[in-house]
Amino acid sequence: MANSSDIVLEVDGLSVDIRTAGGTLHAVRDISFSVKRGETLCLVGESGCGKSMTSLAIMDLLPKAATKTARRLAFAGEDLSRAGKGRINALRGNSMSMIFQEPMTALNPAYTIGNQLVEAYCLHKKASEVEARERAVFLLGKVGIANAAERLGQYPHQLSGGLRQRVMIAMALMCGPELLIADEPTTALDVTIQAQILRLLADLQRELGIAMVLITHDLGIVARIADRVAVMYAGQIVEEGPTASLFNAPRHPYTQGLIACIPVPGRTEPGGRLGVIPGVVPSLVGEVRGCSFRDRCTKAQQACLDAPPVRETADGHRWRCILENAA
Amino acid sequence: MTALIEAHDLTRSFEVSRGMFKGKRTLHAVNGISLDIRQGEVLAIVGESGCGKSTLARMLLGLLPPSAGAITLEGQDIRSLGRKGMARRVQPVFQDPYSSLNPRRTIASIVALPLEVHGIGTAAERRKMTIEMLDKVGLPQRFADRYPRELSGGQRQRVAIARALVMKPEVVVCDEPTSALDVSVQSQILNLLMDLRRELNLTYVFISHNLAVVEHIATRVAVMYLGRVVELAETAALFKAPRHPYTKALLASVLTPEPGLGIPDTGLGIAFPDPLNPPSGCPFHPRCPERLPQCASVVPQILRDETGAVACHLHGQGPAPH
Amino acid sequence: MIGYILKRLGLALLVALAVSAIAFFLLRMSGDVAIAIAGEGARQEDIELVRRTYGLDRPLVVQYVEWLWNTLRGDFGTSIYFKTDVATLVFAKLPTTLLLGVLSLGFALLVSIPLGVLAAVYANSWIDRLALAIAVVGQALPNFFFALILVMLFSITLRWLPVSGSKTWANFIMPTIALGYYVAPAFMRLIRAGMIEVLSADYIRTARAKGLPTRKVIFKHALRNAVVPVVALTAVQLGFLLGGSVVIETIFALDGLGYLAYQSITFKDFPVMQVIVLMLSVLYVLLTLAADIANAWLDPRIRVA
Amino acid sequence: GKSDNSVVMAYDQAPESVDPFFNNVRIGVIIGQHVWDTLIYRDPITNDYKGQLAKSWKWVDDRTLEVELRQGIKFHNGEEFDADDVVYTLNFVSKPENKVTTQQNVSWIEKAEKLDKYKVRITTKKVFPAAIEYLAGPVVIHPNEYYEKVGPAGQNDKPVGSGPYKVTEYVPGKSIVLETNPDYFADSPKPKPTIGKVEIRFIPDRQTQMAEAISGGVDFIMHVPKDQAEQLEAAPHLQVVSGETMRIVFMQMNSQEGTPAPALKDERVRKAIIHAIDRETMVKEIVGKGSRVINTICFPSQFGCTDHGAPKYPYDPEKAKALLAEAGFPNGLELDIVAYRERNQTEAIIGYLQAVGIKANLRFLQYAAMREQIRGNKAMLTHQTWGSFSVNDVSASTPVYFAMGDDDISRDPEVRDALNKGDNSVDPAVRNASYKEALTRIAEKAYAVPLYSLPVYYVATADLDFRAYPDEMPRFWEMTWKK
Amino acid sequence: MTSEPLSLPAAAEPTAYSRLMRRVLGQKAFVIGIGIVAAIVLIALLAPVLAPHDPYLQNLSARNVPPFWYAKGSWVHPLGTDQLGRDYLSRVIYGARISLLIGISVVIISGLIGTTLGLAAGYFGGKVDMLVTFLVTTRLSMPVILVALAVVAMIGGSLWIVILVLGFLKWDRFAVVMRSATQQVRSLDYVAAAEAAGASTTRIVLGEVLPNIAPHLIVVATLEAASAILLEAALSFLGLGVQPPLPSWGLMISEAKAYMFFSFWLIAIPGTALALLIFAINLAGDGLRDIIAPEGRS
Ligand SMILES: Nc1ncnc2c1ncn2[C@@H]1O[C@H](COP(=O)(O)OP(=O)(O)OP(=O)(O)O)[C@@H](O)[C@H]1O
Ligand SMILES: Nc1ncnc2c1ncn2[C@@H]1O[C@H](COP(=O)(O)OP(=O)(O)OP(=O)(O)O)[C@@H](O)[C@H]1O
Ligand SMILES: [Mg+2]
Ligand SMILES: [Mg+2]
Repeated sequence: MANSSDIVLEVDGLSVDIRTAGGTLHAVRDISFSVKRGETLCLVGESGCGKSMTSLAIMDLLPKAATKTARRLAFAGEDLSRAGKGRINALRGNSMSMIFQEPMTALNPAYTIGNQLVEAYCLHKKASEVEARERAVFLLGKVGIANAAERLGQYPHQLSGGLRQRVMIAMALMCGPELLIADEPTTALDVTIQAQILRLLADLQRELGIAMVLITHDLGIVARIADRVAVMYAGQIVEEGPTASLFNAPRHPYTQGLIACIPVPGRTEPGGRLGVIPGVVPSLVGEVRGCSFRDRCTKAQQACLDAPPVRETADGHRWRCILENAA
Repeated sequence: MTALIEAHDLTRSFEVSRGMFKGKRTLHAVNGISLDIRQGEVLAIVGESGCGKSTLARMLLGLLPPSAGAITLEGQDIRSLGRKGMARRVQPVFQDPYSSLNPRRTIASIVALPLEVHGIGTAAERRKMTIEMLDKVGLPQRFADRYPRELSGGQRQRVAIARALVMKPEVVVCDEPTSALDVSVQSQILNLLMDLRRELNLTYVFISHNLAVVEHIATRVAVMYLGRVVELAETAALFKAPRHPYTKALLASVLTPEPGLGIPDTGLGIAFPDPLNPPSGCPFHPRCPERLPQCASVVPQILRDETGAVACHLHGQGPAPH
Repeated sequence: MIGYILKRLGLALLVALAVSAIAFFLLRMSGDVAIAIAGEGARQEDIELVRRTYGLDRPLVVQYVEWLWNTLRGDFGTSIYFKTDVATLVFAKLPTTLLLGVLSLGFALLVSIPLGVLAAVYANSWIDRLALAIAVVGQALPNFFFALILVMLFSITLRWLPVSGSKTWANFIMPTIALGYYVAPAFMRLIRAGMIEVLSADYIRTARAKGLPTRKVIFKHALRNAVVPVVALTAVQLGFLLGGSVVIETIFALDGLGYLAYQSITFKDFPVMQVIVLMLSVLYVLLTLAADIANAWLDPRIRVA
Repeated sequence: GKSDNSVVMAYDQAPESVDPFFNNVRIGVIIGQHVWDTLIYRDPITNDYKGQLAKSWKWVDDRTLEVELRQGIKFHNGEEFDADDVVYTLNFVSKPENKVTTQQNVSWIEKAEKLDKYKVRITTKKVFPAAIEYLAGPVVIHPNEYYEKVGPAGQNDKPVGSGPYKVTEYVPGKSIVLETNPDYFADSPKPKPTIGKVEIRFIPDRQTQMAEAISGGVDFIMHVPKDQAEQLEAAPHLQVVSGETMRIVFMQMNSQEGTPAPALKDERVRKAIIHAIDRETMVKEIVGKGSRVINTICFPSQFGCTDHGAPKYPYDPEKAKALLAEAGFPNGLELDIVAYRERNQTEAIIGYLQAVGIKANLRFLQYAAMREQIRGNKAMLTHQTWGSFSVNDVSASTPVYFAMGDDDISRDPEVRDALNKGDNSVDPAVRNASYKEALTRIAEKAYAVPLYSLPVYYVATADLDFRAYPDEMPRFWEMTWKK
Repeated sequence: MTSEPLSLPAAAEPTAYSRLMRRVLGQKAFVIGIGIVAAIVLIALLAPVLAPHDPYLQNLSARNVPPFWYAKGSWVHPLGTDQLGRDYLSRVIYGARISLLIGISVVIISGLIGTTLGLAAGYFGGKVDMLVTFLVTTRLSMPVILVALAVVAMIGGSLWIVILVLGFLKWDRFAVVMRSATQQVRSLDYVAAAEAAGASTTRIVLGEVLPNIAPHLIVVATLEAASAILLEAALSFLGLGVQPPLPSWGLMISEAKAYMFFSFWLIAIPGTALALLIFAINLAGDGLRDIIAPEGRS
């Protein structure tokens, strides 16, 4: 394991419960991971598996109906679950920041982007408006926005989606964060723009040595950008490991199924049948015992009714399954 | 293969108001597209958001009258076919499985709607046909009397497909049928569509922005940019040798799950085009890495040849044949 | 912008025309003005005389066109009952009603904005329920009933406030409350609903993710956006208040447009009725235009680029 | 209040104009009598005529009246009163094109001529013995120079009269302030006022008026309904004064040709209706002190009014039902009733009718609308009141409704002939006999339901000393403070 | 192998009905509101059974008897009598009929007009929409109470005239809400799918659009019913509404206000009844709005 001082974010035993009319929904169930300085961890999984809840729990932005519990939730060694509201506010937007999925709605339509960019900087760095604007112009340039100074006076609706997402990135970088959480930052964008934005993000992250948690459901993005990958299913991390290892030798039946679903030119035959994962995601309301994937798993056994063991290989590739290798 | 549907110089514009104090502007969503859809093929239409794919699809379905140009179905203008006549031969599958099913109707009544409209069979016969159709798309009978909200996205999309196929149409226009679904469900639906095509001898117009899917499913691909078709070719040819710079960029942007390849550099400019203010000349020129001097002023004509068609100054000059 | 405003003014004109025609024919069709003018105890020949002298024996359309023509020239006619120039009469009463309208609106906003914000921020808590209760009770209490209760309480029992008249500012307290309390719930609901929606918007999450303190998130980022629809409602409600002050003005003997309207209705004073209805409709259309402009100012998405 | 020697009066209706010729509401008459003077004054108690602006008058012939004017009287603006004022005023108001509101107050005037500075001759259009009564009532005298200059509109803006009070402030529709005229002539039958200032506020809502009275905001209100007046009596600082008025209440029943309620053509149905209503109880319980039941359609004190020999129809619901059954309505019938004031009394009548099986649907209308219904032969039952303009003669009441005028909906030629005979005679005996004949026939045929006279209730601060008159006219000039 | 115990509860949600019921019952406000409304409806329906006396039977010698809780009151007239000696309890009970009749009839008339206009505007758009928008603006620019007062003053008040006048005046909110709801539904793919299936416009409007905007319709209807009842009360208060001796609550308040300073119960009883009904309808309407709101989102 790397030097523990390199660990920016440490999540241990995080659970998020949401009160709903139908009962308690266990959106995130006892997940643990950590991210080091300069590392990109991708959380991947299908819609509703708890990715966003995880990120919001870290940022303490959960909706009112949701409660989180964690054995440990530490940022740069400081336990966030014990920090007060003021402390969290001091960290948020300052040393840990976040980029949201919808560039169209994540900016306040009533204020200029300049106003929204400098807000956090003035607050956290006690900087003057002028200094903040300078930094904003600098960062807008960095994310590839030409004539940045003029853009500061524009309103979000005057920018295209790609530009807005760049503004969001610049905004997240304003205070020079150590941790950047990006929740599906490109899902709403076109493929060509997506490639540009991801490239930009990856470059900046490397350049600034930020620890990044990138959330996505797109295995293509994961494969190209992540250092490590955590695959979530029904609120749990079912498999986690270095990117290459995970893609080249997936251990969990779910991960395997997922990879087989995607047509890959050259690998899948055009017009041929694609791999499938039968069935649907289980309900997360109420207690889920045993392996949550078992009723969609072709290799399910009686033993799956109990909680599956966590298995681990030497290179830090871990998975939750009764089988050593499902393939 | 014979052309089943032909679109001649289709244009569709909308009057859009851009906020209260500004006047209306004309937006050319589809700008002079000529296409043929051949019996039994899967014609994919790809392009970025807002380039007019859905508008084109709605015109092909007869749901939206073109501002100019005409569509013929086996040589007959679709306007003369009427709503019912079109309905028997061309059917849609929409992108959003949530808004495409009436939440107040049961699954069976949704699927039976076209039969009812056309007055086919008795109620009992319709019920039987509906159940058969549901079975064909992989939905057990017990779903028949449920409501859409009780179904998952993939199941809903199956219902939509069942509704489209219950009248045994020849052409199915699928507007991004899987983009709202998770990958694990997407593959189920894609498999289903391919199976049904073989079984029922269907022709598909398949709209998507997912090039991996398109490559997997299509026989021919039309690439759209800002309301125009910029390139049209057989799938294999297009993916092997794209001719238009935009097609090239599009292909380069595809992120396949292959670790270690990193994020490609598409070389495109970031100036995202405003459809209300389309660039002069070739609409792609502000972003084009291979821009020529005349691109900014001259609209490239479409060049048709045996491999397909392309509209780019890099490929042939002069007016296209016909 | 200019074009838009011109278009809206054109609409106002069309609406005014429609309203004037509706009012004219509606009012004239069901009653004989001549009898109203001739008064109690008048004989048939007196009525006939009145009919002839006032030109009421001509076809309605002719009378309407003439009325319209005169109105366009700025001559609003003479009140049948008060015998004076309608314009003078109406404009003399307008200030009282406007004052009452603006005061009640102010009162309503003063009550509803804090209550609405609180209810939204503490949605589903007891604060929210209390605010809802206040709103629902406010809408359920007929304002005439509420006004009478106020009189009972503050004038008869406590003797704090004068019952009627418009001499001092104290005269306006009860009418303002009675009228304002009735429209406050609509504002409160709108603000609450708007705030709840806005508070769940992505950009609020963005603002919180920046580490902004809650107060700033609510007042800078949320309220600004939630308040946009309130402006439109304000215009509509002011129109409503001007028209709806009939009962309150009657009870509190406030000598405003509402009471004048009530009087002219009871006396079949058609010229006055027509002008009041016309004026209120023009006012309404202009107010909505003003609201749109204010909205545009508040919401940059609508503003001129 | 007593402390500042002023009275605040509240009234529910604003006059359309302060000029007495251009309004037809009671408050207009009240203001008119305070601000202006008439040529002749009728003593409200003795009903004797006295000279006011006139020193004396005499009928030269049937249609010519000569009036000698008092000298040395000044209008509020200093303008001197003389024959020109009288001539100008009478000639102005009698011209139809000047659109005086109540035409019958002035339409009898043919012309007025100046004989000399203090003498005028008035000619009536036809024989019109009631001219004196009108000259003592609605026909006030305007200052000619001022009136000529400003016209009725100016007279409304800044009223100028010669009466005991002058207008010091007037906000139309809201309030009017009257202050004593210090130069009021001493010989006037109206005494020089004690109350220094009278403010009349127009408060449309009766409850608001009551609330003001209770809270001391106003000192004087009138036309208070019986129940409310009795309740207000309980307040220590208030007093209630009531008295009978000449206003009679009755119901017409449309029995003319083409009536929408053919049942009313049947005498038995009409009689049943009269029998159904307990007038005695109504008077006692809801109409109030000062009211009395009437049996013929006129006010008892009016010349020619009598119920001797006329059949009376006591309250007898059983008989009413029997009559209805006899007339072919054993299961009752449904009728509309139009009314325009005293709604609670109409409601009580409806209740009584309901009890004998007549379902009466109320159509409560403005006076004008009601009259339209009646004249258009669309009314069935009408709940009417008539004040005879305080004229103490049957010619001012019964003929209006029974001499085949516009408002006659029984249209019996016999009744008409008898009434006309009375109206056109100067012999009191002939008149009495003719009116009696008419009134008796109306009662026999049960053409109308005679109900009762209306009282008027005043509620005032307990300090004020005043009395109620049948003409519903509070006279501030004679009011004083109690010691 | 798919042995039973291996299956997990699917994420698909419970049946529509049970979910709706849960949401309905979760809405305490709605339950209370609908409960009170139901009670008042029941009282109205059972009026002849429940009322101790004939509501029209007057007794001038027993006027303004106070309710039982006053020293002078008695159980013969539990809520006392009115100014004509009619039993107040019976009149209040029968008054529920009038108020409900007004609320329901007005909503039916105005709902028909407004929904038709709103549907047409939302579905066809373009010129039709412009025309309807113009009509709505014109209608909105005329204050309801003034126009209603004027019209009633001229033709004379009666129950049916009040209902007709209010019905023809209060369609604006229906039109506005139905218009935007229709616009929203019209742009959804299931309408396009029905079109593509060849369904006629009538069929689409009635079969696809109307059922989906019905919840909004119901919410508007409840709120409009409440407002119609209030308006009738205001008209009656000004003496231009329903005519006596009909026991409308508004009319009772109007008649009782003359006695309010000394016999407060006379105004308090119908006032409370009216406020309670409006309160309950609004509560139910609000609750309904909240219940259907999430459905609209999805
Ligand atoms: N406010 C909420 N109330 C109730 N349930 C919620 C709420 N927000 C999220 N959930 C549920 O919590 C679970 C996890 O949601 P989450 O948003 O974390 O999923 P996700 O993996 O981010 O999905 P997506 O890819 O769609 O963003 C889901 O089942 C979702 O339905
Ligand atoms: N009814 C309409 N009124 C006005 N503009 C419209 C309308 N329908 C489509 N447009 C505009 O026409 C252009 C093309 O729209 P279209 O929906 O066909 O694009 P698309 O390629 O299907 O995009 P996406 O991938 O986002 O579905 C867009 O700019 C859109 O805003
Ligand atoms: Mg589309
Ligand atoms: Mg003179």
